[in-house]
Amino acid sequence: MGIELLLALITGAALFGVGIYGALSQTNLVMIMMGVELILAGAMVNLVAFWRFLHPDIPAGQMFVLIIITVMAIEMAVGFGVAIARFRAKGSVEMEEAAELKG
Amino acid sequence: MSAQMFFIGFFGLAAVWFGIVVFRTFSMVRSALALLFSQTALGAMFLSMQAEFLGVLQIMMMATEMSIMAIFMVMFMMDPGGLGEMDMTHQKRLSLIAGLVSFVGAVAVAVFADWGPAASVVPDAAQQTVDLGLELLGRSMLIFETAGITILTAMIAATAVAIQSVTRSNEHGH
Amino acid sequence: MNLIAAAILAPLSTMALILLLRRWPAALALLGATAGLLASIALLTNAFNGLTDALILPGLPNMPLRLVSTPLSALLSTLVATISTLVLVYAVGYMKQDGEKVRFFATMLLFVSAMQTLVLAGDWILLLGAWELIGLSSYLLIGFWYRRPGVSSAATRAFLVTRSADLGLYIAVFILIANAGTSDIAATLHTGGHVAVVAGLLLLVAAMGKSAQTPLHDWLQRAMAGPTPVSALLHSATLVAAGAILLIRTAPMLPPPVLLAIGIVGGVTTVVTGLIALGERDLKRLLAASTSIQYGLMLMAVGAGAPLAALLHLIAHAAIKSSLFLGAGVFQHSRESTGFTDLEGAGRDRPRIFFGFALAALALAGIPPLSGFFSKDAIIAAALAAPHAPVLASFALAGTVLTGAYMARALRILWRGKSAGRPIAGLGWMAAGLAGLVILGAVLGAAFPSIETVLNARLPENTLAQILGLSAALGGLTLGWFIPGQRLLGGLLPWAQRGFAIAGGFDNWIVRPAFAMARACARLERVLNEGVLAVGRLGLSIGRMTRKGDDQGIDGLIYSLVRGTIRLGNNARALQSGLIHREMALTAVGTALILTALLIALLAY
Amino acid sequence: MTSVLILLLLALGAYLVAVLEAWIASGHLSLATPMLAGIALLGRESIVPRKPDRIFFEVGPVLLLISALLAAVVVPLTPNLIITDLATGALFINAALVYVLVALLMAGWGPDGAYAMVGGWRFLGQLIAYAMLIVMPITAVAMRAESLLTTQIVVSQAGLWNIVYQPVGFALFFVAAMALAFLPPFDLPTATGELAGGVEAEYSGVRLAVLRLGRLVLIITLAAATVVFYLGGWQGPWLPPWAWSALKILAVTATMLLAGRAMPRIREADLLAWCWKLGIPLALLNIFLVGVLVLVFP
Repeated sequence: MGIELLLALITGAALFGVGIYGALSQTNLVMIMMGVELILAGAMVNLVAFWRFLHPDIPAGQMFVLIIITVMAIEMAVGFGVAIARFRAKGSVEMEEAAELKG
Repeated sequence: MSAQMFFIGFFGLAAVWFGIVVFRTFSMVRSALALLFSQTALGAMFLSMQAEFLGVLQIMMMATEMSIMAIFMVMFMMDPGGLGEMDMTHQKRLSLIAGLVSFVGAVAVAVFADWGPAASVVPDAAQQTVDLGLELLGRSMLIFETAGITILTAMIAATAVAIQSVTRSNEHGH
Repeated sequence: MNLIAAAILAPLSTMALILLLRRWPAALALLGATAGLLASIALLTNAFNGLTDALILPGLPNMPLRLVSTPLSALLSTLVATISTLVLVYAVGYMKQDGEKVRFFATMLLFVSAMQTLVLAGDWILLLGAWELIGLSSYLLIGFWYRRPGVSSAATRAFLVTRSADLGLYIAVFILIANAGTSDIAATLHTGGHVAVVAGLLLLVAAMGKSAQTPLHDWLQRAMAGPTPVSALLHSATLVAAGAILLIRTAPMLPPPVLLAIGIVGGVTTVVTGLIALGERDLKRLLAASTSIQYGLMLMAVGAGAPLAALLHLIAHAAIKSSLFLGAGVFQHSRESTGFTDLEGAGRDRPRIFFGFALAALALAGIPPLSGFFSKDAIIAAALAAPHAPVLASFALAGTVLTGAYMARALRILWRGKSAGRPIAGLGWMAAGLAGLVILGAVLGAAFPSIETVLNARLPENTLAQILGLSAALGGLTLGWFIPGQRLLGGLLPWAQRGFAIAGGFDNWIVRPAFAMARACARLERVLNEGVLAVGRLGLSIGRMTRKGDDQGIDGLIYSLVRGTIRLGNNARALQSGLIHREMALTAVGTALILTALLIALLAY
Repeated sequence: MTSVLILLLLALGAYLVAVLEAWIASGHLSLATPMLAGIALLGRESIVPRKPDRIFFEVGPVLLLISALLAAVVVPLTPNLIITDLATGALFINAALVYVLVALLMAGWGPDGAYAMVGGWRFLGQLIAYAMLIVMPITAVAMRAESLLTTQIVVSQAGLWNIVYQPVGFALFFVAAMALAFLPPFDLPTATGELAGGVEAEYSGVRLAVLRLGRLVLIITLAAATVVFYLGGWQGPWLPPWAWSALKILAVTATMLLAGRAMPRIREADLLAWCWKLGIPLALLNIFLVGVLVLVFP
C-alpha cells in the first residue's frame, strides 16, 4: 500500500471531519453550506486518490469527481436561492430562528 | 520520500489548514476565501496526483463559486469591518465530537483496509482528457446528461425561489 | 409504397385529416376515396397481369397480419372503392344542407377503409378486426341522425343483431385457427371433415347476420333510418356484402351439407323477403327487402356450388342497388319522405332521374342486355345444375318473379300520379354519382367474361335457364305493373306488412321464452333468497355475541395500543425541532449508528 | 531559460502597453512616461490605511500579478517559446485568470474603504457576466482543434484563422477579455470618475505599482491569448514566428485600448443583461455552428 494513497485518504478524512464539525456547529445558513462543501471536498479527494492509486485506467473515476463538482454547484444554487428567499422574508439567514418545520 | 508524496502531503495539509480556518475566523470574507484556498489546495493536490484536467477544473470552478459565497456572506451577515467578534456557533461539543469521530473512523478505515498494490503507471494528461471525454459522451452519457439537466433545473428553481415577485403595478411604477 | 397499404390508408388518413382540420370535409373525402380507388385499380391491373401483392405486418407471435391481393380480393377492393367513390360524389350533394358534414364524411371514410381491410385481409385475425370495424362504423352511420326519433334504436338493433351473429364468426375462426394452426385464410381453406361442417355452419350464421337473411333480416329494413348514401353503401358493396363475401371466400372448404343449408337459407330468404317487399309501403324499406332477396340469391348460388355466379351477382347488384338507393334519395329530397303515398308521381318530377332508376330496376329484374341478366341467369343455371336442383331452382325462379314484381310495383307508383316537384339543392352532384352507378349497373355485364378468365373459373351456362329466367323476369314485371302489390299478396298482405311476423315472431319465438325463463329464474331466486336470509340471520346472532366479546376484550387492547402510540408520537415529536442543526446532528448520529451496526456485522462474520 | 525569456518579454510587453495607454490617453507618444511614473510611484510612501485586513491588503496586488503571469505560462509565442505546454492549456488560462477576481476582491476588501470595497464587489458582478463568454468561445476553439493544447490550437488554424472560422466566438471572446481586463468601457472596479479609483483608491507607493503592473501584464496576456485562440498565433508569411506573434499581440492590445475609449462606462445591470440574454445564446449558437462545421468539413 502506498503512503501517497494513505496521505490522500487522511486528507480526505480530515476535510470530512472539519466539514461535519462546521455543518453542525454553525448557525448561519451560508456557513453551513461551507461545511457541506468541505464534506464533498473530502469525498472528492478520496475519489481522485482511488482513481490515481488503484485504477488509473478507468476514466469513470474521474467522471465521478465531475459529478461531485456538479452536485456542489447545485447545492450552491439551491442553497443561495433559499437563502435569498429567506432573507427577503425574515431579514436574516440565522438557522436558530428558523423553526417553521417544527413537528 | 518522493516529490509526489511531498506535494500530496503539503497540499493536503494546506487544504485541511484552510478548511479549519474557515470556521476559526471571525471575518466572513476571510472565511469564504479560506474555503476558496482550501479548494484551490485540493486542486493543486489533484494536479500532484496527475489528474490534470480535474485539478485545473477544480481550481477554476471553486474560485468562482467561493467568491460568490463571499459576497453572500457579506450580504447576509452585515459584518461591517469583518473583524467584529461575535459567536455564531452552537452545540459545539456535539459538533466537535462528531467531527473527531468521523475523522478517526475514516482514518481507521484508511489505515486498516487492504487497498492492494498502488498503481504506478498513469496515462498521460492528454490521453486522460481524451479518455474522460469519451467516457462522458459514451458509457456515462446518461449520468452526465442527467447531471446537466439537474443543474439546469436547479438553476431555474433557485432563480424562481429567489426572484422578487413583481406585480404589474410596480413593474412599470419605478 | 405498397398498393395494398395505399388502398386502405388513403381513406383512413383522409379521415384523420378531416377530423383534424374540420374543414372541407366533402372535398377531402372525395380526394381520399379517389386515391383509394386509384390504388385499387392498380391492384386490379396487377391482378389481371398475374401479379399478386402482399403485405405482412407483425402481429401476434407466429401469426403475422397478412394483407394479400389475389384477383378475387383485388376485384372486390375495386368494387368497394368504385361504389364508395361514386356514393361519396352523390353524398356531396345529398349532405349539402346538413350541419355535420365532418362527422359524416369521416365516418364514411372509416367505413370504406374498414371494408377495404376486410376485403384485402389475408388472415382471420385481421378479418375479424375489420369485421368489427365495419360493424362499428355502420352503427355510427345508421345512427347518424341520432336526434330523430327511432334512429338510435334502429342503429342499436342493427348492431346487436349483427353482433350476435358475429359470435358465429368468432367461434368459426377459433375452430379454424385451432385446427389449421395458422391464421392464414388460404391455409385454413384446406380444412375438411366435421370441423369444416361445424365451422361452415357457424360462418353461415355470421353471414346470415351481416347479409340480413331470414330470420335475421329485420334489422336491415330498420337501418333505413340512416342517410341515403349510407344505405346505398351499406347495401351494395360494404356491410351487407361482407356476409356474402365471407361465404364466397370460404366456399372451397364448405362441405355439401353446409352448402345445402346455405342454399335453403338463401331460398327461404328470397321468398319471404320478396313477399315483404311486395307489401311494403315505403320505397327505401322496399329496397332494403330487395337487398335481402338478392343476397338470398347469392347464397343460393354459393349453395349451388357456383361462388363465381354469386360474386358476379354481388358485383352487379352492388352497382344496381346503390343506384336504386341514390335515385330513391333524390325522390326523398324532392318529397321529404320515402312513403309510397307521398312518392306517387315523384318520377314525373325528374324524368331523367326516373329513367336512371328504371334502368337500374330493369337491370335488377334481369332484362338483357343489362348486367343483372347475366348474373341472375348464371345463378339459375347453377341452381339447375346443383344436386338439389328442384328445390334451389324453384326458389331461384320464385325470387326472380318476385324481384320483377316488386320493382315494377315501385316503378308504377313512382310514375303514376301528379308531378309536384320542388327544387333540390346539390342535385348536380347527386345526379353525377347516380349516373356513374347506373352506367356501371347497365354495362358491367360486358366485363364478366374477363373476370371469369382472371379468376380462372367458368360460369354455368344453360339455355333453358336463360329462357326460364327471362320469362320469369318479364312475368314478374308484368304482374307487378298491372296488379297492385297489395292485391297480389291477397291474404298474405297483413303478414307481409308485419315483416312476415318474423319480426313479431322474433319477439314471439325468442323474447317471450326468454321472459318466461327469466320469470322462472326469478321464482327460483326468491326461494334461494329465503335460504340465504336465514343463513344471514343465524350469522347475525352469532355476530352479536362475538361483538360483546370484542368490545370488552380486543377493543380494550387496541385502544390501549393506540393510546401508547399517541404518547410515543408525542415524545418523538419533541425530536423534530425544525432546527437544521438539530436535524443534522440527528442525521450524523443516525449514520454513525448504522455504520457501527454494519461494522459489527462485518466483524461478526 | 525559456521562462526567463518569456518573463522579460512580458515585462517588455507590459511596458509597451503602458506606453500605448499613455499615448492613447494623452495623445503624445512618449516612451519615457511610464518609466517616470513608475519611478515616481516607487519613490512615494506606501500608506497603510487605518484598519486594514492586513493579509488581504498585502496579498491582493501580488495575486493579481501572479495570476496574470500564471495565465501567460501556457501561451505559446513561437512553437518552442512556451514555458509549459499543458495538456489542458486552454482551460488552464481560464483557471488562472479567475484569480484576477480573487485578487481584486482581496484588494477591494483589504483596505477597509468604501470605494475600494464597492469596486471589488462590482468586479464580482462583472465576472458573473463575462465568465461564461470566456469559457464558451474557448470551448468552440478547442472543438475545432480537438485538443486543449494551446500549441495544437494554433496549429489547427493553419488553413483558416479562427477569426474567420468563428467570428461570433471571436467577437464574444474579445469583449469578454476586455471585461476581464477591466478596460474601458468595462472599468467598473476602478471607475476613475465615480469611485475615485475604486480598488486602486486606497493603494499607494510600491503596492500601487505592483497593482498597475499586474494589470498591464494581464492586458498583454489576454491579448496574447486572443492571438493564440483566434488569430493563428505565430503563423504568417515572410516574417519569423516571433515577429508575427509580437505584431499581432501589439495590434490586439492597441485595438483593446482604443475600442472602449469613445464609449461611456457600462452599467453593471446592463452588462449582466446583455451578456446573459444576448451573449450566452450567441455563444451557444457559435458552439453549435462550429460543431456542425467540424462534423461536415472534418
